[in-house]
Amino acid sequence: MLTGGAPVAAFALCALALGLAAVIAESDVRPIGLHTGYEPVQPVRYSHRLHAGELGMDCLACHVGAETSRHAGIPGADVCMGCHAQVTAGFDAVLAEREAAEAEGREPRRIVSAELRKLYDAVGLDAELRPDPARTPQPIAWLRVHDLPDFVYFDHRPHVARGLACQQCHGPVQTMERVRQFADLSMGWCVNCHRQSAADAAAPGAAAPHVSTDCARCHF
Amino acid sequence: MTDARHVLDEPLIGGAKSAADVTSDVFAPIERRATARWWAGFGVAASLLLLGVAAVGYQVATGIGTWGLNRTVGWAFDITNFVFWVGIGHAGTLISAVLLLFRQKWRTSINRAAEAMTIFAVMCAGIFPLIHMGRPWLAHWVFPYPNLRGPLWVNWRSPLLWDVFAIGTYFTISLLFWYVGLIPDLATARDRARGLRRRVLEWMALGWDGSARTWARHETACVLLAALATPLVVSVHSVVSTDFATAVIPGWHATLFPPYFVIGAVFSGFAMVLTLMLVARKVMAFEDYITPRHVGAMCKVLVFTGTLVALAYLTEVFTAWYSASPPERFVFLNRAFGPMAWAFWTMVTCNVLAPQLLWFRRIRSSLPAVFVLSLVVNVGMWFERFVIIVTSLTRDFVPSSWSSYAPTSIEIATLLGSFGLFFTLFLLFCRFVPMLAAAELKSVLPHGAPHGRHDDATAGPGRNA
Amino acid sequence: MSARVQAAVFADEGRLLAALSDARALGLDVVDVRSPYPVHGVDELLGVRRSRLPLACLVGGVTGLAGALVFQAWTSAVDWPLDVGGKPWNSLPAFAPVAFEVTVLLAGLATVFGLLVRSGLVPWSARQPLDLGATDDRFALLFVRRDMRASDAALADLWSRHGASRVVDVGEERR
Amino acid sequence: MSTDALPDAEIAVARDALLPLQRAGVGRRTFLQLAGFGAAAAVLPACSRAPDRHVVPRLDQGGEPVGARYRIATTCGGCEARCGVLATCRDGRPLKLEGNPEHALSRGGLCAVGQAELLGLYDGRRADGPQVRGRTVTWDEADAVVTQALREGGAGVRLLTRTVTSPSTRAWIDRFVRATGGRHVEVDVPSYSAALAVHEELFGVRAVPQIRLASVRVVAAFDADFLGTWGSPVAFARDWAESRDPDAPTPRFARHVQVESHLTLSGSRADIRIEVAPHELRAALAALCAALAGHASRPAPTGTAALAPGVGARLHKLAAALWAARGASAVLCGADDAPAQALCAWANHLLGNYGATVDLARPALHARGDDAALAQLLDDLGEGRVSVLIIDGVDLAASLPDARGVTAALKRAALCVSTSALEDDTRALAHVVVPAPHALECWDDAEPVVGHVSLAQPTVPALRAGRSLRASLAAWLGARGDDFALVREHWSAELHALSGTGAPFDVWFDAVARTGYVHLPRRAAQEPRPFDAAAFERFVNAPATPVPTSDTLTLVAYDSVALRDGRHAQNPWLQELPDPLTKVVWDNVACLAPATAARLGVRPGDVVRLAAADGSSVDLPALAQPGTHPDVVAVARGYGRRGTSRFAGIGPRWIESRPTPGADGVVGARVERIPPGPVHVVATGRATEIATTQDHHRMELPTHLAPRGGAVRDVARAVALAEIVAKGGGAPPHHAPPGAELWPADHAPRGVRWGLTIDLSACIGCSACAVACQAENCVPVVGRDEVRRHREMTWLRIDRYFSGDGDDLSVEHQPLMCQHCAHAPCETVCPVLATVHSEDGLNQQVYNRCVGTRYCANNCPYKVRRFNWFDYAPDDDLRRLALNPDVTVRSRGVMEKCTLCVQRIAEARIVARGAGGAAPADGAVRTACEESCPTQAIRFGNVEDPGSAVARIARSDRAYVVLGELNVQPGVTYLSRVRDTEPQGGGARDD
Repeated sequence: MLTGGAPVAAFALCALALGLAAVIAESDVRPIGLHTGYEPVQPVRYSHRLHAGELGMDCLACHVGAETSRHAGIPGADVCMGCHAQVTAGFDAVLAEREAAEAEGREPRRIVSAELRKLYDAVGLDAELRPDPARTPQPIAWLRVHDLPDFVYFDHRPHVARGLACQQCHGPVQTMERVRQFADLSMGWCVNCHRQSAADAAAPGAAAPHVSTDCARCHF
Repeated sequence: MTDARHVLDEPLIGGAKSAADVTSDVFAPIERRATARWWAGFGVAASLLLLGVAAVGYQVATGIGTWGLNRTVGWAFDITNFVFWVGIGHAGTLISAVLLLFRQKWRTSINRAAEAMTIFAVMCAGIFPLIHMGRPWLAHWVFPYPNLRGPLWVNWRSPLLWDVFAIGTYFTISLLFWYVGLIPDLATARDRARGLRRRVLEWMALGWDGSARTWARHETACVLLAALATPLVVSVHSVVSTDFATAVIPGWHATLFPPYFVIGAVFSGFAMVLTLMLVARKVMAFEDYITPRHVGAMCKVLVFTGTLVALAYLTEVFTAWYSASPPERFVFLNRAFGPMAWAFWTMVTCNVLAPQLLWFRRIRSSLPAVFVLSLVVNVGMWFERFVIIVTSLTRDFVPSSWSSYAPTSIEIATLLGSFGLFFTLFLLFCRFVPMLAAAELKSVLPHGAPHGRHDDATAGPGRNA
Repeated sequence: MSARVQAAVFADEGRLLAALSDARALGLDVVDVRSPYPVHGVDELLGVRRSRLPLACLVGGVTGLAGALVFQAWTSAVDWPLDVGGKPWNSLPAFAPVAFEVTVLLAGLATVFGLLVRSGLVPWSARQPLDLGATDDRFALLFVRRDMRASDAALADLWSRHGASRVVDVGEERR
Repeated sequence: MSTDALPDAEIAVARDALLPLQRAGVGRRTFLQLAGFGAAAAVLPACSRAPDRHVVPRLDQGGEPVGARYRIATTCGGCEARCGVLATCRDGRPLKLEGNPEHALSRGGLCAVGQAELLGLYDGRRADGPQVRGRTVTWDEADAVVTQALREGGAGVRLLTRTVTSPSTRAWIDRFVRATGGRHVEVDVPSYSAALAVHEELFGVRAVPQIRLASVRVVAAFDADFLGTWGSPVAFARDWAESRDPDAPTPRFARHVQVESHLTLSGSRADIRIEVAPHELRAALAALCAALAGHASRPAPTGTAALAPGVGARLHKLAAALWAARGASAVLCGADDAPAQALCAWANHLLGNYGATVDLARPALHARGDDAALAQLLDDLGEGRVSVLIIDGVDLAASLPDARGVTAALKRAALCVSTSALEDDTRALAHVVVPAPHALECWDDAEPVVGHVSLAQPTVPALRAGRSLRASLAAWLGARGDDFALVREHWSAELHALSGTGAPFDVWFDAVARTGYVHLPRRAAQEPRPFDAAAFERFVNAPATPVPTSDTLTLVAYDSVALRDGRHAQNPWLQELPDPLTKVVWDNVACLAPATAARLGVRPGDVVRLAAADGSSVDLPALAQPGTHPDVVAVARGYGRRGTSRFAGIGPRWIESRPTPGADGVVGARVERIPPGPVHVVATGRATEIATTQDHHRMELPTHLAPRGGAVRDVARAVALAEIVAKGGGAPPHHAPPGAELWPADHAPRGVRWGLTIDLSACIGCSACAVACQAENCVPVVGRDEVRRHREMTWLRIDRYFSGDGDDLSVEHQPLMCQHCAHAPCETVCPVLATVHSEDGLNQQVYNRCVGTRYCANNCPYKVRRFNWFDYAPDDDLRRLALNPDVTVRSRGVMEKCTLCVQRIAEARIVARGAGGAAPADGAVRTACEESCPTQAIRFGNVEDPGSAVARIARSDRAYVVLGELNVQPGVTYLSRVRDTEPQGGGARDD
């Protein structure tokens, strides 16, 4: 039996109860976006590793909206077709066909990869990559990876203008075959970065504009 | 000496009971089968409770719009009921704690039931702040727990948050106080029981064995809890009153409110205790324990607190007049002569005029009259909160937004449901828990040793041999 | 080896107190008294120390007060200061009600938990209640015969002199 | 696990929601065009941790970023005033309409109707494609039916339109009439026919003169609600406000005298208001003319009749003021009564206003209807002389009294073609429906005043298959071409030359398309003939109007500010817009003078029957409305329309809810059913509860409740002009300086505090701001029952207070929204920090944090907070497209209120920072209410910047804050209304 331990026991119990309540109550934030690691299978096996990593394309080349609009945007098929009107398959496959054709002494045939065929189907091109009036163009329904709750207003422009790297929030996309949710996108994650930036901006000699943690920066 | 005391004073318990009599009297109702009257009462109460559950379910599923509120009147039945029930609870604490501290032994017949009433009333009260929320499923946001929002805490400046802590503490302390006092009686019940009932009671009685050491700590704990509960009960209704007193709305914005609300709460609580006791006395055959002396004492409390309430009403009006603030003055003119004057005059009649009848001994000693008056006071005190909340809101500063209020069927059903909950719990309490504090009653039996007078007791061992 | 505990049962508190007083004079080791309500005078005769529950209550209360004040001030003024109606970051007067309530809450909880823990009042309590009628209307004096000069006869005389209704063996002493 | 079921996700979003579009049955093609960037929630079974949400990028984005906003200049189609509009669009659809500041007439203002046009676009009930006898057909099939009938119809072809303001359409109508040999009949509701006839006879110009109010010093309006519904209210309101500047060093303040039979918006703003019954109007004008003649030492133009005591004297004062302001005054007359119009013209002629403030050389073209032609058409119809009747824009069957037999007559046309896209009484009789597109989805042009031309262009791909009258006529004449081609062709052929520009057509046209407006200086002016005195004699000697007998009242059917003639009856924003004067929504009422109502024993809400002499009658709830002449019962037109039965399902439904339409299944009662004039008014014994947003109409407290010294709540303040003049241009300050600060200065100013100034002197109560706010901020429509329960959701309300009665009636309009108090009482009481203050002085409301205790609303002294009592779903899923994607849609259980358009502040800040600036420049952020205000009464800006416009305005001596004694330190500053209540030349105040 405890001697003089009554208060200790009492507080231990209280703390336990409060902690338990907190854990239960905290479950309410889970549904709104703590989906770190979410990595859905996309309708087209598009590789960010290849495009942004190996080929070194700039993020803003395709996600044009990040500088000029709230939304970075998913590029339309017209953006893809900018390159893929010419590039219809992986380099290895084209090389193999060229070698095969040389070996067989014929003109190399056009090789169309299965994934890019989905793109051509979407824009309504036939086997010869000519517009086919019989086909109805059908946009590609991608799956959204980084998705904020609807009551949050997020605007890419000020973040890009401030010089934040895309990777800071989206992670090393250039290494991802399939895009994966990097940050937890919780409110605390946003707020704590804003706080840090506010402190940085308030430091003597800082040129960056003031960063606010006002509710109405994001919620209206 | 003891005899002299008994000559001077009516005995607290009638019928020359022995300790064993007390035990069998107190435990008989919970050990025999329920009476038809109990079933009838329980049926009515449970039906009301079901009605309330249905109404609340419909309201939560559909929207607060199923209440008669509007852009001007954001609170009406909900917070009226909340304040009403919190007030009802106050007499229980007062009887159990304050009277304990003042060594008022007549409390022993009524303290258990009064404490139970407190707990049930606070439960009824607690439902209203919860369901009055537009999104009650997010009610846990009023608690300051660590979270992933930054973390985002709560607004410690909001009286509604104070309410959370006040009501939470009040409920917890009341429950602990009640249960601690109940343990010895649960042990008695345990020792009288067999089978499953005994198993359950063994668990609930926490191994109580009547050891002198435990009794000593038990008494200390009770006194400490009473000492804590006394300022607590004052703070709770003071905090509830700050919901209004800290607001800018004329008719709410009054520094008088904390004492005014506390005294009103005691007033309404004693009325409710009287109502319940007078019924329980008859139904549970406790005439020997709840004697006219108890009723008389409570009537005196009622007339005293009722007069204080009347004083508060007058002070409120005087303050408004003396403030020379036109909106403040208007709100009282509007209460008395505006479109909701009927509610105001109902309040005055029930709370100020009716209790004055209790100055007359003949009325005090007529149990039916007291019963009716206690009901009248209950009604009046409900209207007091309604008048304060609704009439003040309907007509505040900007005349364009003046509005009116009428309850919907859902609100009325919810109010009835809260009574259903209260009486359902109370009837279950009567059925399953010793309704009188048996151990304490035994200690105040005429042959028992008065507290601190063990000389007397040791001097007369053969008195009742 | 542990001694057997026996109980002498009385019908009222007066006999119990007298018997207790005489038993102690005889040098009997009275280990406990069981009664349906607290019998005053027993504590002194048994040598029960003053309860330290008030201390637990105080510690709980002080912790609650300090904790609530510090926590409120920290959340409102330090961790995330928010402009609420133009009020100062540290709105101390507004923190008083919650501080008070938490004080009372923790003081009360400490008291009750102190009582329960110190008295071993837990639902799973190992103590088997003795059927002595001490929760009804009987008063029992529990004693252990140990190194006692008094004879069995003296003891029997003591019980009969004070009108004990019965004397029973209630089991081994638990220490 | 479904996010949809979870609390946070309940705050559903307008942002990029395409799901509703699909539900609304928008075609796949349209869907893709709209789908700049959309996400459709598709909740899959628990195979992945996150709920999968699809995002469907448009196939061809053309490098356009998704979600960027742009503005398209176009023209409002809400009425014939045809104000300039800038449509704010995003992702291929308009989200908000603003006035076009480039438009020389409306100059950036846009009225409530114009604002609500947006919702008219997103109307799922608009017809999709042509119908023949109720069957949806192809355009070719419909055209075949019509052209066949036209070929056979010959001279029996009739084209009935409302006044055509589009020059290109008019050109095609001319061609059509020439080709078919038929006739074109124009009609206005209400009619301006008498004014047209008078000006034709007196001056040889069949037109309504254009009134230039900006430079007048005295304006006298006789039954002409020029600030509300008469003529071109937005342009008039702007001019009117400009003519009244009390803050100028020497106040320039045009006196406004209104002579009217019931309270109108203009009457509510008049300095002096004179009540006359409709039958006395001619006599009043005659008295005025006689007094003017006296000043001019000329014989009175006509004999004068008796007037109510006092009226004559006031008219004499008016005449003196007008005479003193010769050439800088205006007499307006809105009565469709030729003698009255003739007297008005005579007065203006005598005062030398023609050519100065009253312009007949370049007149207004917004009203050209001819009642005689309409009567002829009805005759022709009745006698079976009409083979093909094409009706455009007029609900004739609903607009004329039943006794005129319009329904029967219309049935006699061999082929009746309607262009109405929405169900109405006339379309129900048509054989062929060729639905017109919405004004926001087609090319169009407008010339409401000679030389002022604006271009309308589509802001969205057509949501419903429609074709304008112009394109239909062209098609029926065999000239294929869409509206773009037809408009462009007309502009190329006709207007380019009139513009005086040296630029080639393409360049010029593109420039006009960008600005939306062009002035055509070379548009030929019609030189009016000299005043024809003989013709004047003919007019003034016309028979007198019938005088009501002692047991009858005169029925005045007027246009309400919201529904006008009823063409907006199917627009829920306008139906729920509180009438600026009665504050009634979703209903029209019989307005009676309080004395008359008392005499008849009628209480507000009692249903009265208005029975005309011809036996027709209409039942309406009565309302005691100050400002109504005791002999008048005034009822708003445009209600009781067939199409409003669609609103049966609007608003939340629960066990005690009641439907929005009345017992007849439609909203309100069609007062047009009975002829205006004498009616018997009798109580039916029934009563209804009128849905109003305001129960108490006076700042004076009820006398039996008024404490001594506090009988009036002076929330909307007024000051006499004389007081300002006496002080040399400054009224005494109303507000005491703020008191000492109790608290430590924890919240140091950061240099930005957003705030509003509202000039009650300029505010006319037109409610454009209220609808603009509703459109900008996704404020739901809640239905009649909810408003009856005082649960309207409008963030910006306009309080209307009466004081006095009869001729002494004074009316105040006060727009009230969240005051963004620095010491906000609402913030302190919220337990969960859902409403807190921002660094830039905004009172923020965080919907997703709100648990809905309503404590904040209780503690708001201004009662501007609004609670979502239910989920308020729109009546039509297509309406969701009107939701602003930058504003959260609030779910039930959440508090909301004015945010000072924080989304606009955010946008401006992001743009300003992107451009390297620190904060938006003054004027870079404009709230929706400010931007819409025709009189610029509302201004928004940084009150802490001493150079900002709002800070300048707030330094006015007229400035005060509402309930300043509470020291809540509001961010909204009001300027007292100034009223010129006394005769010129000084003297005591008489208010």
